Amino acid sequence: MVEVWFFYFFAAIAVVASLGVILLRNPVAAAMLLVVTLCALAAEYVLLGAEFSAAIQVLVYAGAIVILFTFVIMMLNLGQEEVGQLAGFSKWALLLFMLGGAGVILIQRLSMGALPPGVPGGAASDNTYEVGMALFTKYLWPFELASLLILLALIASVVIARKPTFPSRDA
Amino acid sequence: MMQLPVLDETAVQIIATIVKFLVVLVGVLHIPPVMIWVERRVPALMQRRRGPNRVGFFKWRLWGLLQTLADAVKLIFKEESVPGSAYKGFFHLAPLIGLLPTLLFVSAIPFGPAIEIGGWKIPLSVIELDIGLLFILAVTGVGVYGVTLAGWASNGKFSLLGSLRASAQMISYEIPLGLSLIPLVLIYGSLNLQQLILAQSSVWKWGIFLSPISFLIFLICMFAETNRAPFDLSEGESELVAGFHTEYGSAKFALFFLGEYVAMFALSCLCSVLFFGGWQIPFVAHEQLVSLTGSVNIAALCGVMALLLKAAFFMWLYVWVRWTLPRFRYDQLMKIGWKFLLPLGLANVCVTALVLAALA
Amino acid sequence: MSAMVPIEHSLILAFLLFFIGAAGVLIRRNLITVLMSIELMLNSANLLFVAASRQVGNVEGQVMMSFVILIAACEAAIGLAMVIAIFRRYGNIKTEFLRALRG
Amino acid sequence: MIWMVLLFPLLGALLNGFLLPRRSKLLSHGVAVAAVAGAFACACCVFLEFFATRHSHLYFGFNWLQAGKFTAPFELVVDQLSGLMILIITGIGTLIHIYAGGYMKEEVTTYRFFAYLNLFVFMMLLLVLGNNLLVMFVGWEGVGLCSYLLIGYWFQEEANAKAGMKAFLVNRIGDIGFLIGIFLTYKHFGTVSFSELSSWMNLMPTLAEPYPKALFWITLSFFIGACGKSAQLPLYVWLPDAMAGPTPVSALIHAATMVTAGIFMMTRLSFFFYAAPDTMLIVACVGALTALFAATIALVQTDIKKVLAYSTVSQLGYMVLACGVGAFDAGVFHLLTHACFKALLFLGAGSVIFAMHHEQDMRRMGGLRKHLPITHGVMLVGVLAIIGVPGFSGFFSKDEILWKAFIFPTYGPILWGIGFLAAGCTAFYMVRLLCLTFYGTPYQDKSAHHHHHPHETPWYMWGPLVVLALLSIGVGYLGVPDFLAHLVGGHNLFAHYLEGLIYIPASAQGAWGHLHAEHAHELEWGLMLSSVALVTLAAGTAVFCYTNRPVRGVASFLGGHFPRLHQLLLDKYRVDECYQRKIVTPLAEISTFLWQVVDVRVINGCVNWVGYLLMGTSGIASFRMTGSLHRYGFWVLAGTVCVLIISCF
Repeated sequence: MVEVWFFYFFAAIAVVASLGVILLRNPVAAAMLLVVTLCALAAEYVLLGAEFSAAIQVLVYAGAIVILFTFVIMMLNLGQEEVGQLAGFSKWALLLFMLGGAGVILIQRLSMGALPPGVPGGAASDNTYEVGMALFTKYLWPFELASLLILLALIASVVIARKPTFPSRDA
Repeated sequence: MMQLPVLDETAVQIIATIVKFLVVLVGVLHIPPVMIWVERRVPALMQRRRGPNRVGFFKWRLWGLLQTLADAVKLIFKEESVPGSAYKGFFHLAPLIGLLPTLLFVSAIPFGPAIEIGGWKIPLSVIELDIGLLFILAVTGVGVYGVTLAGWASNGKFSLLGSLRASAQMISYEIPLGLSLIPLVLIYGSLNLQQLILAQSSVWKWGIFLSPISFLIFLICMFAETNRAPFDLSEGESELVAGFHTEYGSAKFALFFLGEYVAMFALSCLCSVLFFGGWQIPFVAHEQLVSLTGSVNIAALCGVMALLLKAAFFMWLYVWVRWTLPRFRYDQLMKIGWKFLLPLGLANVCVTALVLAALA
Repeated sequence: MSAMVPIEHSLILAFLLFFIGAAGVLIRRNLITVLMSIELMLNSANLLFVAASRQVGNVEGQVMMSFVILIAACEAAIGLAMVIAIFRRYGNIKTEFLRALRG
Repeated sequence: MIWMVLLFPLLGALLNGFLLPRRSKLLSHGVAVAAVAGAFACACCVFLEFFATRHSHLYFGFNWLQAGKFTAPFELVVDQLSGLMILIITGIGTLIHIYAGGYMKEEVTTYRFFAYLNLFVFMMLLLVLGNNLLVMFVGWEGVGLCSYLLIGYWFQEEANAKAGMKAFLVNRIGDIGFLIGIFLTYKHFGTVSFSELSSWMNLMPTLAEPYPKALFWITLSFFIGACGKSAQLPLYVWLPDAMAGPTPVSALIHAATMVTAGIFMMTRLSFFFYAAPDTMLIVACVGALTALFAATIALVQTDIKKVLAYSTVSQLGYMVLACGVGAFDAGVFHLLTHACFKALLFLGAGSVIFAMHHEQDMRRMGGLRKHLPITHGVMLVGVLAIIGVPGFSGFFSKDEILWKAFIFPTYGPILWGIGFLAAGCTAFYMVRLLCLTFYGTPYQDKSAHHHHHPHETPWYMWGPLVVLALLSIGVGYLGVPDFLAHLVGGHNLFAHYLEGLIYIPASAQGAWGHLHAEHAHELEWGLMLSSVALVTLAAGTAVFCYTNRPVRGVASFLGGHFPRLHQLLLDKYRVDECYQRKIVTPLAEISTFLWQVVDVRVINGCVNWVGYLLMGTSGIASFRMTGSLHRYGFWVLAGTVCVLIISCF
């Protein structure tokens, strides 16, 4: 039962922090809370027996992606957003949306009995090894394609973010 | 051995972990004073001067060892000043955020073989993980936030530039660092640090002999990751005053110092673990040591001493290099990272994999 | 980790995260925050993958989760590059300035 | 070996055009000369190999075009005709390349010049070596391109660029004829290969209709093509303007090789032409008229290169006349001798121009014999050769043509008469050229004083001239007419050499019986003596009129007594103006109408209206397109939620 309590604990952290991400006006604070959310989720992954996923979650998400966000925030020197920056129509949208979401969850909750029973002790003994085996045998081609994709993204982001060499249309 | 009936395995491990964490924390806190003393005495020796040697009790000078104590006291009691334009919360948090990952890093290091207390085997690392190496990489990745936030929260030009430099540098060198570890994982077949150490059972199986290029890359990245000379661009006192901690004083400044030295210590330990057999004493097998001393625990203590000695060598190397080599230019730094270390690391991984495949 | 956390818990958490992320996309005008909200949504998907992987007893969910992380990295890199380009063009990154789709 | 012949010039062109450093003129020149000389050496080997057996040989390269039953392999043929042609092209080409190095010494972009020149040699070789009409057409167009590029070599001056365009456009008309000829050939015979067509024509007598009407149109189309390339009467206008190019170009392309491509093509297809006597009559008439027409214009021209250009047109007229009267061997022989002496004349004129610092007006020359002794000597040889002085090559080839024209059954004597008159004119204007340039008193420029004296050209420029002069004398003896050769117990070597190639299809034997009939030698002697007499008379008149009396020449006589005739000749019969008024201007007006009204108003208008219509109506549908990303995102997500909710039930 300890695991379940740990799960609730980290889930609470994740939900609160992610609420902070979308509600705080300071983008750096939002980014930091995003890190907290990600780390809490990593802890959940450990609880779910996926150590490797937890590690790359922290390594890639917290260690690289959010750092990028922070960099951009710093580069553009985005301070506090002014008050009243929520999109005009969105109070209603938000309400409706949350209601809809809650409804879906409730319905989902009701229909949960149909889920197949879990495989007990399903977690692999050597999680990293198994993930590695799957990645490099069954998913080799997707893996290679993915690496190609990330190379393309690298080049594309350089091209997009580069200072334009032609005169701007407004200038 | 007497069995304590009230405690089950989990409880014992939790208690042991807490104890180990406290021990490590206290031990780590002692590193900066000693290191600061070393940093002042060693260059003095190198430059044929005396260095600080006066502070002491009456006539026991202790080679000036107490100088740093005096410095620490001074730092802690100094008035704190916070820039008016700073983002206050992050300004205060940043040193702690910077310190936390390094502490986690240290806690993943196995300082010795497991000891036995009351019949329970207690591993000598705060947290023993199957994916220790990945954990360490993840933690170093998060380590950038302290620096970044400190520079940003100070809201000053020098701080921001220093922090941008430092974080770009740390991110850049994380990649070759990670690449330099992959050959070792390939050779020893584990991500568990204790397993890695045990695999280096004899001197000739040490990482430095089996993968010397990895060692070279790791060594360079070690200096870059800690922002130490010759990669101390982020501080670059001649251009940026003090980089990301320009605005920091008093205890928070001390915390940054602490973070830097703990990071150095952690990386030194990791280097010893990966390339120099960890806690294993050269030419003496652990079993021999156990039979020689007659106790598992004493043998483990010897192992701990061995690891600390090896780490001490690298700490000294940090100081040595700092007072020997001039600082790189920023573009040179990036060039080394991306155009030299990265391709070298990739080639190293490929060659190691090919050799292993050929041998298998 | 012998005891199992029921998958329902993970599902609820994932749903919550997803709707929080989606709400973030809808209500924020700051493009960076919008991107971060998208990351939240991706993470909820990741959580589902991992939980399902645990439930079914193999690692394929985790493999998928690795791919999702990779896609997230690409998305973040290109998205942030576009944020920078937009900042150069308009001088800020508020979404109400991006009205090129207006018919 | 045959591939090396093609490869060398192509390699030279590529090297000079793309690969080599462009600063060094010596390098460009050296590479170009080496390329052509290498090709010449290989061509000699190929020719000797062929000459030993006298069997034409096919060289298959690769399968070039294939569509259904149609195939056009990249195939080369070496026989009497192409063997001779590659020798002419590479041999004279080498001499001209050597010469050009000196002539183009002051240019900046010599690499460009030599790249074009080498490319031309390659294309010309392709033209003559191809074994089917399509390969020949590639070469045909290729030489046209090179001609265009080289005429406009000094394109900084608009007139030169326009001359290039004119050449290209006029040739286009001929090329269309050629293309239609190819299409018709394929339609009727199902093949475009020369060897297959030739054997097909051998089978003709077995067919029901001995002279298919189609052959008339086929040969007429091909003749239009030949008219364009070989500057015959309606389409000759580009050649005089083509003199805008550098003089070595005029010598190589517009005198020795490219302009003879039409003659070559007609000779290649001689079996067709023999089988179409109607076309042959047209060909003969056009040739004879061109010969006289151009010669009369040349009488009064003052630009040294223009005179030579009209002379070339006139000489080409002779060759076409020869083809028209069925004497293809005589035509090819005149092609050979003309290549030698006209190249010589052009290069000699180039030397004069070079020495006079690009002065081309003969009225500003005179007395150059002292300054340019070698050039004078070789020019004299060239003039004697072209006017047909006995013993020089032109004598043999031209008289052969006139004789064959005379015995042509339809209007034979009339054709001969026209050619005879043209020969007289030729003698007159060539001697006039010689006198105005080399004899008499030097021209005194009153306005601007000339400080320089003309100097003889360097050895690598006069060397090729001497070689060409020797050839201009020597090659004539290859084709001594039978009745003269019989005096020393020989026969016409050249006709004998071509015997295997040119044959009259069995179905057309009847129409060409006169070619083999016995004729009285006295008649032949008489014609020959009369033309010699005419040449002597015309040359004497020219010497009388122009030596030391440049003002009181025939020009002034004509100008004085027949001012309108003189002006007509000076204006080149106003053909260009007529073309401009009757063809170019109406065409431009029609095109403008098509552009301004049909394209802009009608076609563009229709397309635009579709667009306006859509833009107008789309506003109705797009009122919800606010451009707000949030709204879009919201509806996407709301839709998703709806679908989820529905799917839960």
